[in-house]
Amino acid sequence: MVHEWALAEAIVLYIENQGVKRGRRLVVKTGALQSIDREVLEFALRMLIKEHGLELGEIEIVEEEPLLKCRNCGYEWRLDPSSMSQDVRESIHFLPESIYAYYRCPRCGSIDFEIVKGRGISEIRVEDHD
Amino acid sequence: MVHEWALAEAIVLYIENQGVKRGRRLVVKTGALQSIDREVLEFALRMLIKEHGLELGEIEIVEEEPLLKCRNCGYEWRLDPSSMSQDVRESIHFLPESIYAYYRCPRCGSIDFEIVKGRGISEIRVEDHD
Amino acid sequence: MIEDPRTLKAIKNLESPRSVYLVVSSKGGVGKTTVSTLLALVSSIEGHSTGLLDLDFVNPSTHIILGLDPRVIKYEEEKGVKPYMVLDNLYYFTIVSYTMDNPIALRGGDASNALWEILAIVRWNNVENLYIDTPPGIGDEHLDILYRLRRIVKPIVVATPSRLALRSIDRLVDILREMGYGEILFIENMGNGLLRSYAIEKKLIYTGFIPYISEIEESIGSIEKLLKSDLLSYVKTIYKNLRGFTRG
Amino acid sequence: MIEDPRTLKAIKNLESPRSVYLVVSSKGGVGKTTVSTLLALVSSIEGHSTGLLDLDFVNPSTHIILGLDPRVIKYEEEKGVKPYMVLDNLYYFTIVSYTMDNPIALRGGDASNALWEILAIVRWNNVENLYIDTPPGIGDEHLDILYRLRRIVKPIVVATPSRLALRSIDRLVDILREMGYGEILFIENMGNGLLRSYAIEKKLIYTGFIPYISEIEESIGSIEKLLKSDLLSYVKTIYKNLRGFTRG
Ligand SMILES: Nc1ncnc2c1ncn2[C@@H]1O[C@H](COP(=O)(O)OP(=O)(O)O)[C@@H](O)[C@H]1O
Ligand SMILES: Nc1ncnc2c1ncn2[C@@H]1O[C@H](COP(=O)(O)OP(=O)(O)O)[C@@H](O)[C@H]1O
Ligand SMILES: [Mg+2]
Ligand SMILES: [Mg+2]
Ligand SMILES: [Mg+2]
Ligand SMILES: [Mg+2]
Ligand code: NI
Ligand code: NI
Ligand SMILES: [Zn+2]
Ligand SMILES: [Zn+2]
Repeated sequence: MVHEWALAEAIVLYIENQGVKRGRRLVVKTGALQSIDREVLEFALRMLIKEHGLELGEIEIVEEEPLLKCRNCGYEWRLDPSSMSQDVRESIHFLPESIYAYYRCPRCGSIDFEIVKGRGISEIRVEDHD
Repeated sequence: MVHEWALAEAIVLYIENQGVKRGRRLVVKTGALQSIDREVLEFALRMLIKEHGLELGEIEIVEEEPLLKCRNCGYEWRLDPSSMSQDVRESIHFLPESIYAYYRCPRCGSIDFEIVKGRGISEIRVEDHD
Repeated sequence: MIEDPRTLKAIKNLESPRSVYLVVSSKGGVGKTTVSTLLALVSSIEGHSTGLLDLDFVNPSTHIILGLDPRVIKYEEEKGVKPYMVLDNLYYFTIVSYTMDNPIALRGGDASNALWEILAIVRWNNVENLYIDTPPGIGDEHLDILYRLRRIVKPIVVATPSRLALRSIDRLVDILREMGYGEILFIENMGNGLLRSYAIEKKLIYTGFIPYISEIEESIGSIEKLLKSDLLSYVKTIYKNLRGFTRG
Repeated sequence: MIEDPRTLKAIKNLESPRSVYLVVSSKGGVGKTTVSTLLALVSSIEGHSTGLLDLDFVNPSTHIILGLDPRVIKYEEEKGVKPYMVLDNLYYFTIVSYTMDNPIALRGGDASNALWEILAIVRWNNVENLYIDTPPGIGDEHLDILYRLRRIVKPIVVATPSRLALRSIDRLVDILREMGYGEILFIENMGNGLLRSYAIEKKLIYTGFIPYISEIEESIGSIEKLLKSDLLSYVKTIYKNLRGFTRG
């Protein structure tokens, strides 16, 4: 699942673009739907941070649990990616919207639901930066 | 501009649907983009409230100023419907999304902006209801 | 607000017509707009009070087929908005009268908002058959209508006998079934009846076909010519079949 | 977050190809998918490393034209996702490999999210010409790309010589102009060159036409047949004109 590298690059480009060069700690919030391999992501981040000449100290990756909400009946539910079949999980890992091909509202069967949270990278924060 | 009647009916159906029968005060927040005629709306509301057998006491109509935000450059701006030409204002009165046919981001010219608030009815609240 | 108050008013407005047909197809260019406009024309000349509602906001074209200048389309207000009377029996609503046919690009959320506003304010009372034209694909507008107005609308799927169109229809039909639509009406456009067996296999209600008629191009923009065109007899058959299946 | 971090990575990914063509049309069924697939095929057999990206999420069909089963389309990972090699020079990405061609209906916000995810993770390095197929209309996906990737993509407008299609193209061209697109490439499909004067009048770059060829139906699903089809010489001319105009 080394496409984590691309996500790491997006994160580093983002930090750079914000004009941030150094900081004590980098906090990244990822969505559990993407089943991101934290070690791979952290490794990629360290490499890229170095490559881009940034100094960011610690890296913390926080995973956000997925929350889904039906637009038809209003029902809210959680979904544990580790309960998915390997194929489906991998599809959703790459493209969280693949979920619409495999899941329905557990209460009313609706295909019209939204990923309220836990989809992808939702926060990138550099603490004590200058 | 008596299409306010249709909006009033939507409001009354909504209250009814919530199971509310009586209350001390009805507060309705409307968006200034719709240039709603408050007197007409209030009149229609009173008629329909009676027709539907509800008792709602006072009616307060609060108008929310429009706020627009460019999705291209991030610029935020306000728009005063009274500054619009008669035709444009009337179109937006009936269908606020008509704004996309006549307005652009004042900073970058983008057609891709959003109506952050002040579009249409955004709140219907019955105070002290039972 | 828990629910959009406009939904309730929309349901009320759309409960008046005996039949509300939603013309859909996940593929563009199959003739949704042509078919919905012609069906509305036929319905009105058959003596039934008829409505035509154009919900393709980014690419409204029913007025082009009818040959109507956006500036002549005006709506009266009476406890809402009254559609424009095109013919004695034909009532029409399109946003071009508000946008003056200026180009607009709507994101999904805006399209959904525009949809509910229109459904809530435009009144179709006294209308017997209402035909709704929709944009291609299955986007916010379709999801909104197909879920919230499930007990009201009858979907009409339009398809052409091409591989790409059929593959796309397969997907749409799957979705409509999942949504709980048991009766799905079907029109074959630019075909010769070949899709009847396809429709039967998919348990769709086959209502007829319209052949490819290149002269249609010359009739576009003139109601008079459309009413005299070769297409009309085919549309009449479909119209009758639609009525037959939805007499309920 | 102020901006979507994926945008920056997307720009980086799309800066590799010499030309990134965005095939658009506010009208469906004019041949966007057919044209983008054939252009990619021609580009690859002409010996150029070529990419084909299908962004029509609700109705993906490039794989049907290419005759590819969703199950055979697999992507390798290497600092991102590497597109699937269809032919020696042809690299391809479509979501059907993730959705297994199950039908999905996306609201605008979801389509936009899927778009940025794909543009951020799929790498097009070593690709010279990239052709992007898009859904009909002007929705979230188009607005996203046309604004954020303005310095990168070259829009190709596809139109057929029908009144409805041209009216719709007028609108699209107005929008592209407002967005700051000076060079708009133009392809006439299912026509005979009649639209050259239309294109010139609208200051579009006319790159050629493809006639209506009913046999195309039989070639769909087979690269071999497509490469032998009568269409090909027309597509080759267009391909060369596109390259000529975008040599920059
Ligand atoms: N039966 C037919 N024979 C010939 N041309 C047709 C027929 N039906 C539609 N067309 C043409 O096909 C094109 C697409 O039709 P349209 O109604 O706009 O489709 P949609 O609304 O599904 O995009 C238009 O140019 C129209 O004139
Ligand atoms: N030049 C052509 N001659 C004949 N048929 C064509 C031609 N180009 C496209 N088609 C057919 O027209 C239909 C619409 O084409 P498609 O590429 O799917 O359009 P779009 O992607 O714009 O919706 C398909 O059935 C396709 O096979
Ligand atoms: Mg149409
Ligand atoms: Mg008026
Ligand atoms: Mg297509
Ligand atoms: Mg894999
Ligand atoms: Ni991965
Ligand atoms: Ni009014
Ligand atoms: Zn539900
Ligand atoms: Zn702006």
